[in-house]
Amino acid sequence: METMTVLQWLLDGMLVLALVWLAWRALSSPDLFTAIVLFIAFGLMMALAWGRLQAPDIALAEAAIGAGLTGALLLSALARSNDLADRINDDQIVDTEKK
Amino acid sequence: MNSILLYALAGVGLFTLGLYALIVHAHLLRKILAINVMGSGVFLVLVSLGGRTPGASPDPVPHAMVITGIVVAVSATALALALMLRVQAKTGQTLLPEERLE
Amino acid sequence: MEVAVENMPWGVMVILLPLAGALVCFLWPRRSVPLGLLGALGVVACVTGLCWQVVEQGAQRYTVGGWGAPLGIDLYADGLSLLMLMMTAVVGLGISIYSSGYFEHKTAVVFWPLWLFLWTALNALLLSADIFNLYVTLELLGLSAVALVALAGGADALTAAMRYLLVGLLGSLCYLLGVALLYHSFGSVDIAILAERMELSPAVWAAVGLMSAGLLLKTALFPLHFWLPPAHASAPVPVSALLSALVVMASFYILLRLWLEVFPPGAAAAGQLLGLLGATAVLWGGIQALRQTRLKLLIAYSTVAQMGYLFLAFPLGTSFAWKGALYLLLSHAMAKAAMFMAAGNILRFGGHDRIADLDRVAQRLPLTLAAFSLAGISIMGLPPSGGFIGKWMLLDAAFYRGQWWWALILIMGGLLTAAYVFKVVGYAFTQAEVTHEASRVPAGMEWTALVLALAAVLLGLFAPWPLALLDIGFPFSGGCAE
Amino acid sequence: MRRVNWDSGLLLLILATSLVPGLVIFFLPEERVAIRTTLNMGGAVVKLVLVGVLIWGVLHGHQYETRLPLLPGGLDLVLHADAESVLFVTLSAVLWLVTTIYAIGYLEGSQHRSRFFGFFSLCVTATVGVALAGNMITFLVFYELLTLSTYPLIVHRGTEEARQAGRVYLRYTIAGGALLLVGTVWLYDVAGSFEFTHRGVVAGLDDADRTVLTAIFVLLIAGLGVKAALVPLHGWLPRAMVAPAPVSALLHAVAVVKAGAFGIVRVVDDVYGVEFAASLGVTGPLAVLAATTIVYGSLRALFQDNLKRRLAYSTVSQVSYIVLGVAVVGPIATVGGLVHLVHQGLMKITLFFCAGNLAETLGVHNISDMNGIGRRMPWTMAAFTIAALGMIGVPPLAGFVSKWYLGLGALDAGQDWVVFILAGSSLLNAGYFLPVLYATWFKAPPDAWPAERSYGRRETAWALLAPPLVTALLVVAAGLLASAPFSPLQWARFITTQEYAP
Repeated sequence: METMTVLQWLLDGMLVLALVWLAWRALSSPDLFTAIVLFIAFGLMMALAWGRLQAPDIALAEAAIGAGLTGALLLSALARSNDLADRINDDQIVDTEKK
Repeated sequence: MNSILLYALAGVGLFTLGLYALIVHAHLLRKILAINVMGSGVFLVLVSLGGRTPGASPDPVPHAMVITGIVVAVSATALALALMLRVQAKTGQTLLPEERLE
Repeated sequence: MEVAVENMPWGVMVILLPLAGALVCFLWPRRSVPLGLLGALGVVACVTGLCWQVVEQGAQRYTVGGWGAPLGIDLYADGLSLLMLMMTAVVGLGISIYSSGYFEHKTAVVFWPLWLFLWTALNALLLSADIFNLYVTLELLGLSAVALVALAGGADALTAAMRYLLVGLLGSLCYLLGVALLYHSFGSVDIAILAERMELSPAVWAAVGLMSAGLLLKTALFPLHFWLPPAHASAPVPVSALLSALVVMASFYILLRLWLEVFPPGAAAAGQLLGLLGATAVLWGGIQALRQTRLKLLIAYSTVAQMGYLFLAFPLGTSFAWKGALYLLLSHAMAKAAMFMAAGNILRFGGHDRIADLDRVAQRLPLTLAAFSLAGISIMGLPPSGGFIGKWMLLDAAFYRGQWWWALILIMGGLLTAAYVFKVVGYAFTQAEVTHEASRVPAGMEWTALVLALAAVLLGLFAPWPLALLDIGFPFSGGCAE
Repeated sequence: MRRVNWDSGLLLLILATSLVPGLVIFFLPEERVAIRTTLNMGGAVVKLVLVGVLIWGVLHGHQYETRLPLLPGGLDLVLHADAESVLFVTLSAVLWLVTTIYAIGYLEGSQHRSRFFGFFSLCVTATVGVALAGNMITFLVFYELLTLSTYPLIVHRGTEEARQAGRVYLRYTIAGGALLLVGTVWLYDVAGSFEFTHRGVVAGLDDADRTVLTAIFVLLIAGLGVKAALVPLHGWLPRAMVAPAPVSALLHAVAVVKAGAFGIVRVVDDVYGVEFAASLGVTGPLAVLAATTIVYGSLRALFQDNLKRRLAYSTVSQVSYIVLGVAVVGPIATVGGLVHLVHQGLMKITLFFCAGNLAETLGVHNISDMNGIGRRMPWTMAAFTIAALGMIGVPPLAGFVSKWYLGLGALDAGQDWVVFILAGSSLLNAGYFLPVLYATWFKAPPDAWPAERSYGRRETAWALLAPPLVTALLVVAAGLLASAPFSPLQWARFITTQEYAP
């Protein structure tokens, strides 16, 4: 029983630390793509945490929506944003060449 | 001190972390991530503090609330991303212009 | 027939009807204008039915989905929510009629479903009986409002919408964290149950602080108002009108309900602080409005100032003061909607809203200018307008409580308002000629603005009835403090 | 029962006779002259008839009162006809009819006439409402409506000068209205009621803080003093004379300054009660303020060359006679003040009509251009002369009656200094009117007038000439027939016996 509790504490502690660390990295890493990947990892870790909190229903929702759907949205938005930025840059280059 | 409280504290920590990032970072995508992290923090607090008597069968009400919250959060994220792309298309930037002097 | 009217779940209809309208408009975009107008009329009819029901039978509680509290969703309609619903219905109908002439087909297709969806969220918010439902509806309201602001499409509008969205999300997350703490403390989110179980603890204080901060951010109370003027000024005109008239009021409504019913009493110091912020907002918003060179920005800053008035009721705290603030809120909604519509007409007619050049425009639109002036009378708080009644009640409460300095703020705010309203109205009386090709303004758009403005003024002559309505149900039924 | 309904409806009808035509006129196209004139004149005539009915009713002991609950807790809008209201209502109804005729003639062919007459009618509605108000809040409602409806009239011409005058007017009156509002709310909080009664509600408060009551009095008088043009709150009045002549006439004789003066009468007599106000020690300073205004206005008038400006400063001075009469505290002085409410209106409206005629017909605005003008426009200048002599206080004209009663009243109340003020003021009146009269009648006319318009054999248009002649006749009649029944003097006595009834 004792070891179980200690193990559980260890597990919970690791999980919580991992959550905070992932969130911190996701919000501060210089590269946006890395940030999003870290955020998806954060979402999956959240799903684990929900499991530990005896909330399998939320764990499912978090994995599917919080990590999956949101992650997909973020990635596609980043891709389109980069496209846009490239196009704007090209326009600017064309502009300067014209001058 | 039990593990439930640990998660609640983590939730508060995530909320604060997100709030800090929301204020500090200029890039819109980063702000959207920050909002999502804040949301996750709130959800953690809601569920971990919701089951008030540890060990008893989990309270379904916070679960329903959090699932609703996750759906709302993803809708908000989708809207925010769409808006960010339109801002970028119009202004060429993924930042909000500094507040003009009011 | 009568039985049918009596037993109709009008409160549920009030939410379902605009939702159905939004869906129908989305599915048949070609017919969105007539369908949308029909939906608006339907909502007005349902609100009338609800009004009849509440007046006849007292406050109503509907259980949706059949689970009952705590798991199911409960709707609750008392005098306060009814009055708000009715005001929303009147202003909403006005905005619908105005919009039918305002938007081109391409935008209208997007506008109508969003607007009816916003109306759904707002009605649901006003009928919500628990603080989590309030969160969901507040969020839906905010999201649809942001989408509507973005409809204008310009760089200004898009950045304003983005900022509005981020601020709104931040506000609702703060609120939600407070909800979590309250649920932790009392095991329920139902307002009535919370009110019963309320007792003080650090967690409750944290919840009060978080929820208030979130809602103040959304209500744009000084100094959290920075996001409002750009968003309200750069949106399409009908959207500006509905933001300033309806959306801002929603978060104030939640704050009021929580403050009156849930939050522990004895928050006197907090009340004084809110009053102080409100007073600053009144003066700051007024001065900023006076300094603006664009009409829509002027009106938007005026909203900041007018929201400030509402918070003067917090330090006073008598039921007379609360009712006064609510009456100000009602008349402000109508007057401000009318004002934005008038500005929209001027914008369309003259192609610009630069205040310095209004002399070439204002004179050619007498109906619109009359609407602006009448709305201005109510916002200034001159008799016999609804704004006057609200101010009178607040003034009376201020003297009654011996806190005369709030009276001073009310008066100074009124003078500032008069200054910026007449700054605009004065341009009607010039001899300037129209120097450019003006575009026609549909009569419906002019008349809608005028009728709403007139309603705001006449509201002052019919105060006893709405005030009596407020006594139905909880917040004000327990004995008047005065 | 039916009689009661009719009685309460009468006051609403009197309001409606100018409100409804006014609202309809707003929507009339510019060229519908016939309909507009019919509405204007019809409204004015019907109002006069209804006021006649009202006088008959009041004399026969009918109670006229209409109530509309404004807020729960006994805060009502009250229309109420007592003797003082009747005095003011009659004055407004008569002068409105005359001014309407004049305005129709004066504005013929100019722009924005529908707008003008719409606001003109609203302005009269507000004045009548001020007269009929039965408590402070009703008074306040109409007082503010008066501000709002006169502003468009003042800026009507749309010139930069007019708009500047309008801005100044608003600054003064809106601020004044705010003070009045604060005073009213505070009064309501202290007294719990502010119905106008003969002895005053405040007089019945035994335990109220006298400092608070004094503060409220100061607020109320300051708010009302703006419109009554008490020094130093008079700054807007001389500027406002850029308005068209009929507006100036209405502003100076009936509507705005009179509303202020009437309000002061109401506050002193019917809210505080004369005797209580005296015991509070507020009437003395008020009398001094009024006296200062009288002298100051007359002094400033001396140095104005622009005729309308001179008349405007004369108004500043003359309106304070009313305030003085009330503030001296004594039945006879009160009679003098009240009767001057009517007399000053008759005289000043005549003077402004005449000034308008000179400007409209000959383009003469300045006194230095008026040499020999009496030969070109004898009828107009005859009316002007009568009114000016009345202002100076020459017997047996109306102004003499006012000053006589004011002087007697001051002696009766033991305030002899007032007599010196009156004498000095009369001298100054003579000082600024007699040179004008001399120049018009005895100096040689110039070869050409600045901007002459021809009206055939008549000196000016009929609609412009008849009104001043009628009002000048009234000036004479009010003086000559002062002791006849129903004269303004008798009515003022009737009011005073009620105020000072033992």
